[in-house]
Amino acid sequence: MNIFITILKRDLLLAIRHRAELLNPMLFFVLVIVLFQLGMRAKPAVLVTLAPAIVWIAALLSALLSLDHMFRSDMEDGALEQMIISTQPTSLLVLAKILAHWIITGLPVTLIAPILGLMLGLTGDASLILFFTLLIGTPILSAIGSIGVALTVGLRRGSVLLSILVLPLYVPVLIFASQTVNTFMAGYPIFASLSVLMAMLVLSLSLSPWASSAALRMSVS
Amino acid sequence: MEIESQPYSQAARLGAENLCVEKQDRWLFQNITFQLEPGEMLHLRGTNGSGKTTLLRIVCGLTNADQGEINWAGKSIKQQRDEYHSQLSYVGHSDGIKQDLSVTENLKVAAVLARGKQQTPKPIDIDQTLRDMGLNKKKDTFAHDLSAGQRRRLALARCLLNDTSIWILDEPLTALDKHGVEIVENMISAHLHRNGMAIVTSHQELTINKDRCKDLDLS
Amino acid sequence: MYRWFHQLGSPPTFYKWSGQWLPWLTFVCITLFVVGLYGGLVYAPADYLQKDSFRIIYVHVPAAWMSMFVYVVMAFSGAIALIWHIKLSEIMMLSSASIGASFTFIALITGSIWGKPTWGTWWEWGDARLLSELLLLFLYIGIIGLYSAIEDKRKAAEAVSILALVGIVNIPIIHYSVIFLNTLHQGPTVSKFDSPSIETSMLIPLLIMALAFKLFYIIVLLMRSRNELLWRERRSQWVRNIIKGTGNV
Amino acid sequence: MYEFLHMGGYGGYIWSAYGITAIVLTLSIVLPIIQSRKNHKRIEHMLEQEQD
Repeated sequence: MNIFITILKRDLLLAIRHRAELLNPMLFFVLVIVLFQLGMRAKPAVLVTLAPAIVWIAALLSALLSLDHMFRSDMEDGALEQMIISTQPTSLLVLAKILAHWIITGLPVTLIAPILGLMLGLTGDASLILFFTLLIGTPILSAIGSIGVALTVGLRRGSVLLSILVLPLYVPVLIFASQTVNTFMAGYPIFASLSVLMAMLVLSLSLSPWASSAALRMSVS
Repeated sequence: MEIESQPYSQAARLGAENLCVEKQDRWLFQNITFQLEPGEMLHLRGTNGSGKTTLLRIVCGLTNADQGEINWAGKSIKQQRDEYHSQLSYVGHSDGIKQDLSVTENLKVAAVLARGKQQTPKPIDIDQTLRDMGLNKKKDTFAHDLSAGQRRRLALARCLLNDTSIWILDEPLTALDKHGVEIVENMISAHLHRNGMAIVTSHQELTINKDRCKDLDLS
Repeated sequence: MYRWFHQLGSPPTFYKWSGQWLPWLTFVCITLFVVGLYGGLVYAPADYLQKDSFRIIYVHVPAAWMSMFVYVVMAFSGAIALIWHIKLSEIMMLSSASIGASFTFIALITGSIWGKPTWGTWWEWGDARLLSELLLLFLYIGIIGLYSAIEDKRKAAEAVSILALVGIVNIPIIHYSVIFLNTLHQGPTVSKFDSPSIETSMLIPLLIMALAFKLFYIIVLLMRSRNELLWRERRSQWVRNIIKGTGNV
Repeated sequence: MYEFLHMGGYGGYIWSAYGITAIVLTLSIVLPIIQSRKNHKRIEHMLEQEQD
């Protein structure tokens, strides 16, 4: 357990020392939403129905954008090799890195999402539900994304391939999360889709560290 | 420069049997076999691109050879991955130092990676290791403020701190000044004296007593 | 049984055995195709609702089944290669990727062509089957892209088998989330693919075509595996004999 | 024969679907054959190089 906290603290420390980079995911998230509004100039009634999808696609893209430096810097300065030949199970280290990535990118996006939801015309409760779906959903994005990053970290120009590998796997999260908010706005109970989202979270947090560590061992070899 | 001198408890024979690695349609090297007894050092020589680094990474278990086996204490390392890695320290070309962490922070993370279960090493261990490596004045400076030679010594300090019986060092003397080279040579011979083993690649000659030193030329 | 499997595993025997089987397989496959096409296009009566446009199912449905089947075979042989390092199953996995992608592509195109007369649109977002077929195509593209992006082919094969395993876990999730999305819109659409409750005279050609597609897959798989095997073992003696000896396929 | 081609007004859809399928399938058969010939030539070339 000690190793998990050490790697987590180390990654957060490294992120804080690059304070400027911390803002990138949030700025990108807000910018994408603003672009949607400018692009559509839709009537408020239409905008509200699209709001969950817009916010979620923006969150998904900002997670995808910042996935790359989850392992990239460790790969370059040899820290990844040290992790793999350490006695600690690599999947525990990967889980720590996934959590660190979520705290750095997923959490800030989730925190400011309700405000943007209100901006797009969502009611207070709908924004709250949006916040919950993001709170549950963004860790899934980091977990699944870690598999794609681990597979492509060895490549010099892997980023386009990364999005082709990862986006199809993001589809279920996007569907269930934005549908949860839509069904809430339509007044139906949302327990079903929310629990499916929780199930996805548990599944991705338990399976993806194994797959990512196998992929890392391959990329480093 | 006093280094604890009791021998490593888990030192055991490390050997390789006819390792072969293929690289783009030709053999990088074929049928490499060597045996290393506790207390001995293998000096790996060879021209650039003759596969020295690949061989080191195979011994570390980072890469798999196309054919052949590495065995430690009589068993293949693939079956005893964790015990083998608990006895191994590897310093490669990219030395695994995070530029934005301070010297002590880097060593703390490296120590937890190696020890894991027990707590992080007591501060005096870190100070002792830094004093041995001549870095004690640089305790809290960031790694990116260190010179290349100091960074190299910081990477090598990991081997001392983690107290592992097998050292795999890839060009440990690069970027080191005369004083640095002397520190590293004393460190290695003390390590061999404690029944430790080392596999080293280096273009410069290492003044280590000859009877403990084996040679292997890949080119 | 194990001895046969182990013996098959050795490249020269696999090469010889597959060489003998290929002509027969091709012959049977061609006859199945001819019979299936005749059955589907001529013999089967026109559907009372969709009239003749339903005949596209004789190509669309087998391709859709095969696209899923090939992915499962790919992931399965990838897992074997990852765990037991059996070289032949690694080759089988790699040879299945492109044929699986082409089946998915066929299923997609014929599906949308069929959508036009029946639903009036080239692309029906509501249709769960077509959507998951599209995402399956992206999974295949990811696998082929990843394999070509990594230079060291042994590492690339390992990466592909990991991705295939991740994909196999995600396919049911993607499929049911698309159906979930679909049922929200307009209730359970009468999916034209639900299990063949259609008359036997329409059903038999469909099964023949499905068998023909399966055989076609096996033929292409064997051919690609033989090429890959020959190239990987090019310095070994048995390849030299083959090249010097017969010099043909 | 015309009746067969006309397919009750859906000829265009049916034959385009079957046409694309035929193209993709023949392509998947022809490519491995070409690759096999290419492999044979490359290996023969390699063997000759080794002799002289």
